[in-house]
Amino acid sequence: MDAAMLKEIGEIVVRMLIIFTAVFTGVGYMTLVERRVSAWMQDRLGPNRVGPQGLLQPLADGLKHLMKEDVTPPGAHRMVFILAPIMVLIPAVLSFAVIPIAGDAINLQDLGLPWDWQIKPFIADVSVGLLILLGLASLEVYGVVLAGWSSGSKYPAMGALRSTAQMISYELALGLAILPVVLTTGSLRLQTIAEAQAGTWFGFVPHWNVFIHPFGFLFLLISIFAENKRLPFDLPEAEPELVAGYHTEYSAMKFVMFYMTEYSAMIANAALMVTLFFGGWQVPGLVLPQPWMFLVQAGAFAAKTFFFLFLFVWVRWTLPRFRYDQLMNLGWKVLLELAFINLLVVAMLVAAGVM
Amino acid sequence: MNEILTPAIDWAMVGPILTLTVTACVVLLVAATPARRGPLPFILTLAGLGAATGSLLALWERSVHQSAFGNMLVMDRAALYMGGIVLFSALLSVLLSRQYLERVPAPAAEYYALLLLAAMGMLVMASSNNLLVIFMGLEIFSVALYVLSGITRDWLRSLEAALKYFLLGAFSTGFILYGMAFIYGATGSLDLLACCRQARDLLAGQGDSGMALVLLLGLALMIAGLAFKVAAVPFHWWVPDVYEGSPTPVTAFMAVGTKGVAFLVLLRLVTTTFGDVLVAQWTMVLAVLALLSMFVGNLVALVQRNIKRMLAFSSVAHAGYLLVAVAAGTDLGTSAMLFYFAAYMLTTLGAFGVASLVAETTEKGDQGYGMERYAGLSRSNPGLALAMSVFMLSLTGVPPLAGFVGKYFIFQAALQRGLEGSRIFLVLSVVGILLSVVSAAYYLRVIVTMYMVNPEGERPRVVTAPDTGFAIAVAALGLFYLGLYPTAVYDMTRSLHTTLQALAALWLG
Amino acid sequence: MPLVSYISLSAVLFVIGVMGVLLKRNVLTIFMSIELMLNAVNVALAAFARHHGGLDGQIFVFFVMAVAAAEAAVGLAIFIAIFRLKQTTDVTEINLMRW
Amino acid sequence: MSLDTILASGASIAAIFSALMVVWQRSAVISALFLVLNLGSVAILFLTLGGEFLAAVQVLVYAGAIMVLFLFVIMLLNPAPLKERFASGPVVTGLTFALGVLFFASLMRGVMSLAGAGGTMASVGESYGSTRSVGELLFTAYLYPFELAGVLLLVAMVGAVVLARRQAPGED
Repeated sequence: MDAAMLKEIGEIVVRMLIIFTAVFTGVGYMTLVERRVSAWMQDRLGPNRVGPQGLLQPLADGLKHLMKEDVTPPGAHRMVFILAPIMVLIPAVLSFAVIPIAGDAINLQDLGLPWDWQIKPFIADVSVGLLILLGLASLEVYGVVLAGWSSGSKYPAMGALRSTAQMISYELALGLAILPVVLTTGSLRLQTIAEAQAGTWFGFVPHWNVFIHPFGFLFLLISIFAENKRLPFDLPEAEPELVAGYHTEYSAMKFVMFYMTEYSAMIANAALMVTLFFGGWQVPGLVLPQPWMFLVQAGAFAAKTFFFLFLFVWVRWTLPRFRYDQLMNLGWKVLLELAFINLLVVAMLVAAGVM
Repeated sequence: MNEILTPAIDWAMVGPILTLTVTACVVLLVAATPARRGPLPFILTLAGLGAATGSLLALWERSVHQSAFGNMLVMDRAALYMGGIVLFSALLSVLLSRQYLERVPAPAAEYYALLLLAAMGMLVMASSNNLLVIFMGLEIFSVALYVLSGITRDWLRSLEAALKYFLLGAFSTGFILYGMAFIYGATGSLDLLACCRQARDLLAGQGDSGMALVLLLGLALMIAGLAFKVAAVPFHWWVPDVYEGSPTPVTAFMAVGTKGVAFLVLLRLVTTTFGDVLVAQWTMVLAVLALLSMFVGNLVALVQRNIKRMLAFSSVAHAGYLLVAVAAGTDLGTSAMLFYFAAYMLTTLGAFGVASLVAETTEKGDQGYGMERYAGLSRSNPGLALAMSVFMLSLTGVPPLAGFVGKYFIFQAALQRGLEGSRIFLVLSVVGILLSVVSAAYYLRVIVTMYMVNPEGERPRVVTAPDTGFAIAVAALGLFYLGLYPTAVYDMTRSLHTTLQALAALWLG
Repeated sequence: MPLVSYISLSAVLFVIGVMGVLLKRNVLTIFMSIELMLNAVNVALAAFARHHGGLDGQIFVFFVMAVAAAEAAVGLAIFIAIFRLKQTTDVTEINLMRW
Repeated sequence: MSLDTILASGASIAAIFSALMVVWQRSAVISALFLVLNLGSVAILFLTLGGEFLAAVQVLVYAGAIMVLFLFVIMLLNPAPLKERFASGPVVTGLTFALGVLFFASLMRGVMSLAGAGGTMASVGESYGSTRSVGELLFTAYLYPFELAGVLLLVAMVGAVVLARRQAPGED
């Protein structure tokens, strides 16, 4: 193995290390954030004993789940039962591979490290990145269906059916909500979409897609809430009706995988919204030398993403749950049509040369 | 971003196809209103079919070689002729459907819309000059027909027909597609014109010699797939069950439309595109298919006690006769096939129309397709019995009906090939004529039952709505017209062969 | 891989699909075998497209996918309708009509 | 061996294995899972053939939509796994196998003729199979079939609704 190849592999490994470390830390601490914020909203304290302000709580949780007994119910289909949580986690984590976290590549020497490695701000540069993201999102359904089916029990089966129907239904609106951005940017590559949002209007309004496609963003936001099965659309896991939905029968690490999936999908979707509509890593008007540029951009990206994560939590503890038929009606009879009309209008404006 | 320039569209060329699509959409919109229960969907459907026929006729007078979308759509006279047959059979089938739909549990508006879309798909396939477009047309009407055959969804029999038709239809689609993939692989194009040129080059030893075998494979797979669609033996197993279980007017339309366009595509493939390549191979394949179809169809039909199953096997036999004409590959064969098809359309629609009237509906589905139900029909419904007799006699091939003239043309074409020294065609014509005589046994049994067998108990009068009666009368009178004055239509079909050949010549030019 | 490997692979997949249709008795599995056949066709089309350096084959694959989606929608609807009347997906039990 | 060849060979093996398992398994769910694996391997094959858009659509449409629909319906019907692996007895199964081998042999006879010099891959540019190139063709040369695909999907949608809808009382 020659030096060049070693260098290439090293670069990829560092990229993956950076992004996946960030993601998994994020996933861990989101659980804490959710509990603390919910406590705050309900005038409680929340977990604050393990470490300062409860900062070590996620570690303690992880340890606890590792040591729990892993129960497989007697009616379960063993192989699929084990496979399901893996099948749901992998696509959720993989989707981070195409999301760019900063503008230009950074050289490790700039950071004072001895290696002359160029670290790109994304793991994989795919020209159809957006399609891959949508594809991965639709693959997540498999884990859900299989979890429900393999448990060999009624509640998970019902929960899985509901989840699948919900995810399939809202995938359409989600895709249609994104398309206007693709239409005006002319690319499915996420980095290109982020780069296209550089600059400002009148010197202070950033050139973000959210100002061009406000409706698209709104529809995407709603669809993402439904895709993630977050309140107010958490019908598949509505505790009073279905215990815990498709993962009722899961325990220990397998349960953790579902839990991690939920939060990593949340982070991925928040990052997607930021990339598509809020300029991604763009900080308007900022020019800094490397490595500061890279770090600030990555920080800005993280901050924007965190804003949406906070929104998820906020909404969850604020709004009541929909009924299932209302959810389906909203998806098929309202959101889909509106998103389609939005797309049509944007297409006409593009054709007329306005955009 | 560089501009993408969409091609200009010749609206007149897509006129018939567009009319049908738009009408179907309008009917679907009506289906969302309370007017779905009224006569509006029926009237709209008739109007749409009429308008489509009008725009088809308007195209007839334009030049012979008219194409659009870069040769993907070729409205030559063969396409227009077959398109006319499809539209006419859709028209008759709609007329037969209204009364039928009143007594069966099926959503009428959706039924008409799907029927229109099926006809649209058939038009697309008939007028296509590109493997991809052939495939899309095939799928549009196939999917519509899968649904139509199961549209009485409370009847297990109907759903069973839908299931069998769907599974076997999708299966055969796989073969057609694989054949298309190989033809594309060998020639590098989906356009039949380019395929035509490339195939000749390949067979002439230019280009990659390995591709010749691939081309042969592709053609064989496509013929197998199309043989499924035209219900030729040994690809006919789905026919009796699907024909029996589907709603009867759908069966009639399915039998005529699917066969018609599939035969036209077969004709285009073997006589135009691959007209002078691989001739020995495809002639042999088609001849064997024809022989088997005539044998199995006629002999199994002999033992059928159910009129729909009898007609199903008879349609297998007729696919055999039509294949004889296609296999002949001569101008006589082509025109005989096209002429025979007009006669086949009228008899099939008429016979299934009568069958749908005589049957009775019960909770579990249509009953009374048994032969015994025809006993005494001549007394209770003399007109209906007379019409049925005409259809049966035409299917047998008794002069002066159209069926006779059609068979005459077909066996004339086959005999001509036979006398030129091709032994298989001698066999085909002799066997075909003998089997026609055998077929008289089961066709005449219907007539005998109607006129000479006394019914057990009272034979209630069959109520015939005016539109249904009109459709049956048109079919019966049309058979007399074609039988007594065949020249007009036959001359037309003769000229169609010329246009097909001219097209090939133009391409190779 | 050379063209012949791709096409051989496609032939293998196609024959497996055909065998599945002929041998299985569950309508769902039969339909899945048909999907296998379509998939085999797609491999052949994409490989031939690459062989010729044109995109027509790839476009064809795109349409085959659209058709597969349409067929799946209708086919599964038929299965559901049958299952509602007769609780089975076994083709050998769906046999009202015999000759 | 180049990376492409390794990838393509691996995907081919996975495709054949999963195809066999689709037919071999008794449970419809497991069959469906192997079919998904098959579709994924074919998506990788598309990538090695330069069809990146096709690969993405394969995952998105085939694996992501069609097969999910399959699994959804399987779950809805929840059929018990059939006791017999195949529909017919050993004799008919054996004969069918023989037929399959015959069919395969005749297919391969044609296919093997590609092994010669003619069976090479054309060299293609960077944009081959990209979203833009495929999209441009779809809206120019293939506009007509593209529109037809729309009609086809309409037919399928109407058909699926007509067949699968539960009948409300008093409805026609």
